[in-house]
Amino acid sequence: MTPEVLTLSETPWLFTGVMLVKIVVAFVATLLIVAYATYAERKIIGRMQTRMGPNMTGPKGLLQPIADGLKLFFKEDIIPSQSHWFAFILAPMMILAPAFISISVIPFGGDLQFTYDGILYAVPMQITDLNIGVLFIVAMAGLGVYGIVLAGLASNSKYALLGGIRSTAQMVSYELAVGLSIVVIFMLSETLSLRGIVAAQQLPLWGLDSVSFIPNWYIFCQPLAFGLFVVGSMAEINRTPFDLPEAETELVSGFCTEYSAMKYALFFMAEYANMITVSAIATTLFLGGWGGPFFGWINFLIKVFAFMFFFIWIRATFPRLRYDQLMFLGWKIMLPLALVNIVITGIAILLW
Amino acid sequence: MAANTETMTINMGPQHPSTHGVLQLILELDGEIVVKATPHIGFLHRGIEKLSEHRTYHQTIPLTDRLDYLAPMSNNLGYVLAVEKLLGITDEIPERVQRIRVIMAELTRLKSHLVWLACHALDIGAMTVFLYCFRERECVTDIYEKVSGARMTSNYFRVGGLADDLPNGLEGDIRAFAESIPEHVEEYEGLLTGNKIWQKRTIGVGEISAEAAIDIGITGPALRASGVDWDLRRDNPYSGYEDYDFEVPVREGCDTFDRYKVRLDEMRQSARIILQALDKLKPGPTLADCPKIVLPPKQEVVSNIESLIHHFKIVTEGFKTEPGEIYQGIEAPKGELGFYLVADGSAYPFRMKIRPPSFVNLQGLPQMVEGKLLADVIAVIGTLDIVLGEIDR
Amino acid sequence: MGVGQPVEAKTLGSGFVTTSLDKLVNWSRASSMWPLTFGLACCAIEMMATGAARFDLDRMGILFRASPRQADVIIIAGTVTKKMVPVIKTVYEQMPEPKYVIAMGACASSGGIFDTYSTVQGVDEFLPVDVYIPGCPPRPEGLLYGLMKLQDKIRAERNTFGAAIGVGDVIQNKA
Amino acid sequence: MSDQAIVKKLKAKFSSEILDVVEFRGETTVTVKKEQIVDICTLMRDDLGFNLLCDLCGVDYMGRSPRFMVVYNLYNITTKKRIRIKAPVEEKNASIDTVSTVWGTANWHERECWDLMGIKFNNHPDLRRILMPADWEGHPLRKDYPVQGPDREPYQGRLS
Amino acid sequence: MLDVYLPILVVMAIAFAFAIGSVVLSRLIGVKKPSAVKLAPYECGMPLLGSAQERFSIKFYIVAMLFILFDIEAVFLYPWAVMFKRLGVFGFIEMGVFIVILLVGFIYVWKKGALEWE
Repeated sequence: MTPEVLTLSETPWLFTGVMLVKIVVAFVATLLIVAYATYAERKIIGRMQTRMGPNMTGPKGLLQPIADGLKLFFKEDIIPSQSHWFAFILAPMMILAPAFISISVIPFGGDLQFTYDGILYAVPMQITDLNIGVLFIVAMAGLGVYGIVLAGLASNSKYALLGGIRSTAQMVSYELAVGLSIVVIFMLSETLSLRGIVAAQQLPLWGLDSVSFIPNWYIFCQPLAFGLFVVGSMAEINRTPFDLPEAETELVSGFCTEYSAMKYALFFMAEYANMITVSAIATTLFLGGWGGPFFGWINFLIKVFAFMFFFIWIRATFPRLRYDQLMFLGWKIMLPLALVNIVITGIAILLW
Repeated sequence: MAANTETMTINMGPQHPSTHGVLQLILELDGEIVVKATPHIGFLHRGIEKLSEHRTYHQTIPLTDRLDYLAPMSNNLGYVLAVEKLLGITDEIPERVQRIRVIMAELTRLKSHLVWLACHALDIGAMTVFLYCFRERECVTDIYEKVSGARMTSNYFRVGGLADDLPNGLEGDIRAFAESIPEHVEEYEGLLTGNKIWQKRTIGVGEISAEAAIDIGITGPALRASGVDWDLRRDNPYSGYEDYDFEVPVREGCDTFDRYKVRLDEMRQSARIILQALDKLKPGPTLADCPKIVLPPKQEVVSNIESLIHHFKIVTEGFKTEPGEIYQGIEAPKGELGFYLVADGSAYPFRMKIRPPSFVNLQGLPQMVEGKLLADVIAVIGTLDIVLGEIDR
Repeated sequence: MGVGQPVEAKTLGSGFVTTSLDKLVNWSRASSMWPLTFGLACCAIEMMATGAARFDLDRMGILFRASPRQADVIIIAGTVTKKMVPVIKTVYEQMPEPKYVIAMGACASSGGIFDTYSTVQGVDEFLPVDVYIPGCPPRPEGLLYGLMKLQDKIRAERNTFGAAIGVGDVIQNKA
Repeated sequence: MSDQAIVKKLKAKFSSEILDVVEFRGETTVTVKKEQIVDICTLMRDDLGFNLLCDLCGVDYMGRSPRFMVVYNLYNITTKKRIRIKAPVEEKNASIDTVSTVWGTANWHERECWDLMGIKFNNHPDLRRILMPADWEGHPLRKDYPVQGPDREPYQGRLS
Repeated sequence: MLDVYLPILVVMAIAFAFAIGSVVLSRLIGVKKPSAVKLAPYECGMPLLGSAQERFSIKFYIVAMLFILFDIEAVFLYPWAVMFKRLGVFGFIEMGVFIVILLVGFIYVWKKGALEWE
């Protein structure tokens, strides 16, 4: 018996209910991961630096993110008098919301099946399967830039302005490289739907049955694109070594210099939410999404966490790039490489 | 591109994470490029020179601890040597004292360079090196503590000798630490030297030619990285530095990377000197035989009335010197640390002028950063290794 | 408050709910004190050492923040000179409420050995200091103890929730 | 070149300018008149190789005339020799020519000397206060300036 | 159509509600003691030197302009990439021409020095 797909027109209530459950689960899970990503980062970096990290707030310091959040919630909220107050308040929202919205098109796992009223339904573990999912994510990443620009301009502080402008230039430059580096994925998978891309990666490697134990993850046939994507997305989410916009030692706190209390917390959360989003996209595009030895979403989470660990590890190791070097890398190395990669992939596909 | 743009003036410091204390820089920026940099100092001016005119010679030693607070014993050494020169007892310092002073001065150099590397790396964004360096610095502070009772402000040297002998078993600790230094330096180099980003951030940044450096008066590792082979420990030896076999690292690159390499090489050489000094360390007195100047042994003070009176007189009145003036320079971790003392025959310095290396080195900052990017300012401040305590005094 | 009639402060009362909320707020503030990265002199180096590997302030949830807007505590670590006073005042003023001051070391507490024309004889001449830490410079253990004393002080505050929602002021209790 | 030879050379060129030559603990101090200090310093740098100005400072001999002394501690990086030049400066209209044209180092040293000692340096490119706040009154290192500042009652409970 | 986009709308609503809610709540809660100094821009505790709202260096605008140019062209590649296998050699050559034109523009910009930040 083939399972039915839920639609709004035929089973409106069931559809809405399932949708809300999925959204709430995804949202809460993301929030929890965001909160504990901060904790994990402090712990992991602490271990790498021969110290312990938070361990006194709650058992093993597990309540640390909650204490931080609560404290920021009860702090005084300062809106500088010379700032543009509306843009000043809008900025943190503009940076956090897109990060969460991007989650909605990412597939966490295969189909869940359940019976209701004697009919078997299949529910994809994804909030919605947009057929232009990748475009949607790129668009959301583009929206995130506004948050930072607004923060920089609205604060009316020179450090914030410098940070805002730096990060705008950086984000747009790397968005280009990232956008071009993933074109090859669409050439191979012939779809823009993230679910379709994952499905295409479940086949054996290069269509060869002799190596069928290796999945056709795009990291194997497109290592260059993968490298460009990871480096570019690190720059897009302002992680070390590309954390110039908030480079503490240069610009105090960069674009969030003037932000206090919950608004600052939103920036803080957005950084980690973006990290999760980027890890999830990289997992989906290059590492075969939920495919793997375990049950669907567990595979997915393992890969996402591995990516986040990698980002944290990089942060503990590398110094920071300088602005001109960063732009050089983005425009003069990554952009041409991505273009060349497209051409080579095109030729390879035609000859295959 | 010839674009007509306005400049933006920005305040960096005194409260800023990377100005190493309370330095204020006023930067004129065109985009990210520094058009003009003006350092403003004096936010930590505590009046040490004035205060020393109201302290006896011995009471001034604790003040010198707080000059370059990353290298307190070097300051002690410079001051003590200056007073000894003023008194004319330079040749009467016992050998053991000389050796221990050298060991402590070199440990201090290591301590200072460790904090420098920590802050420099942190400024450029490598936060792990910061913690590794502080881990090693704790070893030096432990030695400091065993020797003098304080982790930072040691106040250990005395005019004519030392406050006390080394405690039992400390020589082994120092030896173990000195032997571990090359290994640790390798570790830092492994994290930084070969790192492409580190190289990009430091090579060709903050260049200053040898002529310009001498004109400005830059001394120490910063001058040696510009190709001038000059080290006071070798060229105008004091405290018996002529007995030790060590190299003076010199590099020609004139940039931040070479200053970094010179300091790391110096750390290796310091470890060598410490080991040699430990080998040559023999038991002996820790105070010169100058009863008018040094305090009598504690045992005699409690048993002999003459010694007690003597002790009392030196402590309350201090010792007197001949009128005259001397200048004593030593190779402190940051460059030439000079003490110019004018004596009028009383128990107080008539005028004490300190020549702090950081004060002079900082003067080179505008030359080194103008026309460069904002991020280079941070790298250059780090590489100059300034300490506001001695700049402002 | 004077010796005579104690003035009845405006509070949310001391019912179970309000005191529990106060405790929650106090707990979060005490567990997440972010000091400003602000060193003046020698003590700043010991402050850095306290944050570094052996003592590790991060264990207590203490992160150094570079911008006063995100800081809760200002540690005056070192000698305060007359030239520096306006800067410290401004930076302190720009911190959001609630904010605390730690005077670290002899100089910040009393001027220390620098009894001269250019130094301020104790930062308490113009800032409300919560904790004084003696020493020149204090050992890292001293700073840790000072921070723990500040935590005790924060935990003993009353009506913190009430003050947050605009009813009355925070009442300081003896720790 | 020994110190005597250096002094000899200096005397040959500026015989009328040299007031005194003192040797103490192996260090030579040459006291010169302040009028031609720039020429003397240029000679020291160019002909005698004293390319490093280690230190420049003022000393206040209050009660003596001339009251101030500006001290130049020089170093020759090639021969590793030190020498000291001093120039007396009157209390009234205390000023001397700048040597910041000879050694760049002198710039900040002279600013400091002006700030703390109140000696003016003619033709200095940027003579402002350096350590004290710009609106500070008085020159703290002068002997008649109280340690604790003019506006504070001195603490009575201590000896020093 | 609505099947696919309704969840996104709901997520958007929730995300913005969360962001707005937390900001507004924290604005309501929390002691407020504003003062002129506190509300002034932060500049390391020193008096301000000029305004932050001056005209900024033109180089940053150039980056933005270049981004728009190249990004539009990059987005062009997306539909082509999806249909690539079906378009075959013809599609490849066509897009090759497009990429060459893009590259010519890119090299022009490079040579003109718009990509220099020193």
